Amino acid sequence: MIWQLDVIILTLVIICGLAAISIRDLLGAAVLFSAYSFMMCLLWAIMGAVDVAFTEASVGAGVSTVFFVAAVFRTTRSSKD
Amino acid sequence: MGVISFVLLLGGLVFYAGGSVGIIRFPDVYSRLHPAGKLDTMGLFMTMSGMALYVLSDWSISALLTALKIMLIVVFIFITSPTATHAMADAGMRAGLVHWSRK
Amino acid sequence: MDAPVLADMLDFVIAKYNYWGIAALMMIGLYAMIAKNNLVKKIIGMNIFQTAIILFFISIATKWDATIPIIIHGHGAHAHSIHAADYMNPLPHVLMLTAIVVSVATLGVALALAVGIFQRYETLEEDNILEQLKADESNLR
Amino acid sequence: MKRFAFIGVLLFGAVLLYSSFSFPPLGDPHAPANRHVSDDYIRDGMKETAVPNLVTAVLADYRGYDTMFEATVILAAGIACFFLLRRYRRKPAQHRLYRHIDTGVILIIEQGGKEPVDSKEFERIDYHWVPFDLVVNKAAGLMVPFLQLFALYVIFHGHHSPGGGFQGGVIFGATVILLAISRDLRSTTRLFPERTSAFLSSAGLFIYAGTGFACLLLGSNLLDYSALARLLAVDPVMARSHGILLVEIGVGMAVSAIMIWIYYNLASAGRYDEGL
Amino acid sequence: MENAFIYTGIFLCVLMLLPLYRAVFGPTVLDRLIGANAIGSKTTALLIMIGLIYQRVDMFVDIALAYATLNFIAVLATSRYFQKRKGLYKE
Amino acid sequence: MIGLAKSAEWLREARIGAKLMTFGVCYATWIVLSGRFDAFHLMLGVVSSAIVSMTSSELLFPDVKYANLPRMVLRFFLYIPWLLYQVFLANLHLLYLTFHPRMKEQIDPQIVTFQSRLEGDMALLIFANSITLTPGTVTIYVSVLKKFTVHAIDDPSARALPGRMEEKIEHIFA
Amino acid sequence: MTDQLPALIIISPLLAALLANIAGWIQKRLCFPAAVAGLLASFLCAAFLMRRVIAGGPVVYRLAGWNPPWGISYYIDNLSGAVLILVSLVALINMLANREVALTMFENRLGAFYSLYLLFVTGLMGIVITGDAFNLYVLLEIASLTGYALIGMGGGRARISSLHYVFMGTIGASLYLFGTGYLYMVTGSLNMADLAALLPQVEKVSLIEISFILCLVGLFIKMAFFPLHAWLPNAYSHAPGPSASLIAPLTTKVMIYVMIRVVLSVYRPEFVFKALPIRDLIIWIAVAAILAGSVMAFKQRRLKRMLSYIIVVEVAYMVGGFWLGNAAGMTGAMLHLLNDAMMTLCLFLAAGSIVSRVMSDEFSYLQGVFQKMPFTMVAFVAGALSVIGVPPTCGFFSKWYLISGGIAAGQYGFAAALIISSLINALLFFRVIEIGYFEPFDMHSHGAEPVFEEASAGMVVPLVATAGLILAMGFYANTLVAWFIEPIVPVVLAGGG
Repeated sequence: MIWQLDVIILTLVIICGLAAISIRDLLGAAVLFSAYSFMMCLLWAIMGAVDVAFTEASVGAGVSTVFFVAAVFRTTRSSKD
Repeated sequence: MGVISFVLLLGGLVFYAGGSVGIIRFPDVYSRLHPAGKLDTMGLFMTMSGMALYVLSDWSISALLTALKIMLIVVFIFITSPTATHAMADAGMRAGLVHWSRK
Repeated sequence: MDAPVLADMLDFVIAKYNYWGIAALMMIGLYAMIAKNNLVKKIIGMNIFQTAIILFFISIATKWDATIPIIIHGHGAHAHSIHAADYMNPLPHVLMLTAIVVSVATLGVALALAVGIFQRYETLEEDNILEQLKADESNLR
Repeated sequence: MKRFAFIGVLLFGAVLLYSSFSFPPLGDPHAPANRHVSDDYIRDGMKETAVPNLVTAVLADYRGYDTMFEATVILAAGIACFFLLRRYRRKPAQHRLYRHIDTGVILIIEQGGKEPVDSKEFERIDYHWVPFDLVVNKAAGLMVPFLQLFALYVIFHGHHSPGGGFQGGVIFGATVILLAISRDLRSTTRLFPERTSAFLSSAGLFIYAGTGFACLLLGSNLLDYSALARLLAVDPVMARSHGILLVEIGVGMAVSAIMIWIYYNLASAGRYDEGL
Repeated sequence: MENAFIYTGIFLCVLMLLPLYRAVFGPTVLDRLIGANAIGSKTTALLIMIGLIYQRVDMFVDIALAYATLNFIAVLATSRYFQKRKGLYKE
Repeated sequence: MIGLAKSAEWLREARIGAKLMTFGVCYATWIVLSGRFDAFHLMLGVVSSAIVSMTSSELLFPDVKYANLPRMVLRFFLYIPWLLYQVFLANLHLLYLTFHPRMKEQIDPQIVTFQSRLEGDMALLIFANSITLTPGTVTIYVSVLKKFTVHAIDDPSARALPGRMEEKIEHIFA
Repeated sequence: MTDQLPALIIISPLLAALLANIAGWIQKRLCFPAAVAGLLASFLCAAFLMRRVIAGGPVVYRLAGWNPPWGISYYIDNLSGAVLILVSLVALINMLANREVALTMFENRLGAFYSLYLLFVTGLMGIVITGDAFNLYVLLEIASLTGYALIGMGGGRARISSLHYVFMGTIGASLYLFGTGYLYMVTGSLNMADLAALLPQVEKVSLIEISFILCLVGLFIKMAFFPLHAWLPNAYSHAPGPSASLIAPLTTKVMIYVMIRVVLSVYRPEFVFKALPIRDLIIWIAVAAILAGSVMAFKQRRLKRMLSYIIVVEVAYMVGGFWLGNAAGMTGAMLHLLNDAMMTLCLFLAAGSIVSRVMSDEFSYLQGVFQKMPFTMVAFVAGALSVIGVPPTCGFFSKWYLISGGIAAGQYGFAAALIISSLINALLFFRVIEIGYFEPFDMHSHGAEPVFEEASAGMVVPLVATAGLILAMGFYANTLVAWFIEPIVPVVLAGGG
């Protein structure tokens, strides 16, 4: 547990989360959400939860972003809020 | 060994810093791809080799294998990073993004 | 403010900051789920909410000066005893592994539903969908 | 609505903040959460299951029942995506596009026209067609075998390093998704058909539940892998270790198949004609 | 040396702010993608660094490896979106 | 005799050579990844490498002329240090550009197209990725007819294309 | 083998689900037998287990052979045994009744349908049987995920209602998980029995209170308790017939069971009813819920939608009755839990049968339905009478307990609300019966003569059997209470106050 890194990454995560829900472009939101899950993975690695970090790395980087992009591909990119 | 790895680490940080600043400073998507695709890869290469050397500094078979694994990451990055850069550039081209020029 | 109080404050902040971050993330997620109009945005909010809870559990599991919950020296461990304070608490990690899987599963189903909705209504905005529904129902009458 | 939501969310945050003041401090090894059960896991986990990775030990053995249902959740999600999205009856397309491979000439065949055989000369292409991209195609092809190997490594080495069935399965699924992205969906479904993913998803879980059921048939409780000692001819502790490996393989199979299945359904909106 | 790694890690974390700026405010989605990709490459290095700080690198290498390779898939998927659907700005 | 011919045919059809090579490469990678040398894990390695070589040998070795392979690999490994040196130079140049206070006057982005004379997909892939990694250029598109479209950040790097790199790569696959 | 009964209850529908999924791709005819076999095995195991529990007290089953706080364990007492039997029975009856409807409705994805069906049942039974707080969450998610899919397959606005259900359900389950996290933080255990032993020793009571409220709100969302019920009517009324008559009787009831379980065997009634000042609040919300739900049910013009609002009302009965906190109220709530599942099944099956013939469930289309579909409507009337609370049916007895509990606890408002809602229910159903029985078919508004006929035997026989069960449960109400409920109603309670 390295608290210095933890604080910084936690701040970045919150910024990312805020941005992901406030961007009007859904594809951009999906990309930001992938950045969010990168940082979450980092956060868990910092806290020593290796397996959880591994899961998040494989899921967040590998499939969940692709799912989002595929869903946006099949729907629409624009969003009113 | 420690000194070399430290120097490599510092060099990597310089390249990383260059990449990050470049992403901010360059004027359009295509030119931002240059720092993102190259400087970051180089930074990764240098930090990784620095850390691999550090791991090797207390010598054992498992340390060697770990260092090799770290270098395996670098090999993969050297395949994937240019491909990803290329894919992004291609996407921009197909989406009809006109590149920035001095005029 | 004198120095000891400041040091106490710092200790307090270091002891709790993670929980405040979790509270912020949960608020973000919940807000997105309630107030956003777009369905994909709501799904993103749902995921943020779930990750915040996962972060909460992982924060419970940390210990200062402990290492990751994989025992060093694999099979020779019978010889020397293992101190519980040296390793992170593995149980919340296990639970959260399951929770991540659940969140991915929910994400898949929710996205499938969103795609299905778009195929029918040609929009992802909730208020537009509700308008269309109302129009449909009045046509039926 | 927005203001109402904002106030509600703020209230919720206030409750959380209020409760956080009485939380035990972060990272305290003497907090109750880190004492009661987890101490025993850390102390005895290695002795009782012969698995150094305590997370795997707890995941697949002490709480193996949870993990069985974790895999079931994923299975349910896969079946649910199929159930919700799959379209069998689709209206025939206006026209189909074929490309002559050598010259790149594209034939547009109106509905009812004579279609060329899907052979070495002509290939059917998507309506939103992306020209053959050599770099992406080749690089993805180069990565896929290594990634698959890595995925298998992760599945098999859950005992000694982080990872296990779920992570490896996701990576394995991601490789096929990578192929589907870098080529097109049609050729990937030919390589890895929908039917296969449906079978594998059930079969993987079947390995898990079947291992548990075998323990039951051998006379101990459900999922008590030490009962497998008689079958595998090892001592009960090692039997637990091997049982965990079996279970991880099942989870990996199921998860990889389901990730691919969900991707197929989502990316083609259930029509299986054209993907991302 | 551990301290050196901690400081390097902190420096990298702070450096992440710049790509994050691009990811949050980038005018087009490709800018965001570049930002996210840059964050990903820093994360890979950071994971190994955390491993060194914990003195258990062999456990963290796998995560970094998975990370470095899988990050690629997300980028490919997103750029494939543009190759099929034109228009970088709003539709 | 006919049986022998048939079995040779079958060998080519089943791509045994490619599969064996994939198996070898995979097993070497497995040893690096695994780091455990007991019989059980080595056997697992055999199983996994077999699975991978059964499913995706076409991806790694689409069509190889086996005679050339060792020399090709050797030359490729000799190419790598040169490439790394070039990458390093490119990065220094880019670093200079990045931190230059009046950067926008230094750069002159332009799109260059040229025809390559390389043969084989692998050569084209290596060439394209090397272009992306080295002096101020990013490959945008490689057409089936080997026409490269490249984005260059300034004039000198645009003029340097295709340059010595192509010769080097041609030499590898000669 | 009798020691293994608890495991067999869960594992047999799970294996059957896998088989059904595979069978759907090979030979579709095999799906139905596999599913029925799995459910039947589960039902029989539950019944035998119940016999053991009644004879020898609660059963604890250690999964993977680990002792409770370390491994996961099952805990089966009288009530959970009863709910297990109920869940498997309802699922079995519904599956038999809807065989043909499912065949026509989901032709190509029959395997997927039966697989989801069985996984849903597995999830619910796992929730009921488990003795571990986190395991409950996992199974809750299985039941919910399959539920979303089963609901989302309907036409019209089914998908959007299902997505709303996803959001609400995820918030609910996550809040439950969060509450469990608090519990874990203060005790370090997840086993329910262990938690109950550890909680009184915890010093920071405020954390326990917050955790209880988080769990409770999460469960309230899941069970659609009044202010949080918004997802339910749309989801249930637009779901396809076979899924609606599976999900509507079971989900809310099992959630109420979870609430009872959490209160009785985790937090302990002494803490919940004495230390927390929320009892009166919840009872008053329940009163409001009963009245508002009845009024909203009265405004509906479609049968299934009306029935879904009635479910909201019934949930409020049970929650209110349970929170009365005395023996009569709790007995009433638990008995009503059993009864309500049966009568909701009966009503939804009848509605499904009507929809399958009339092709609509709007009231104006129901004219003349009695003449054409006599058996269906007889069963419907039996269910309706039970919901209203007319004596020979089972609904009467549980309502009687509830009302007497309300009076004993001094909550006259609750008792009055029950009576008022019974009257409104009577009006509601009388309206339907009047249209169906007395009004002749109106040529002018609908054009041609109705062409529908009685539903097929495969549908009618289970339906009539359900109606029979309702009556039987009425006749044996005392036995039910003596076997299933009395042993677990906590003896030491606040009594009147």
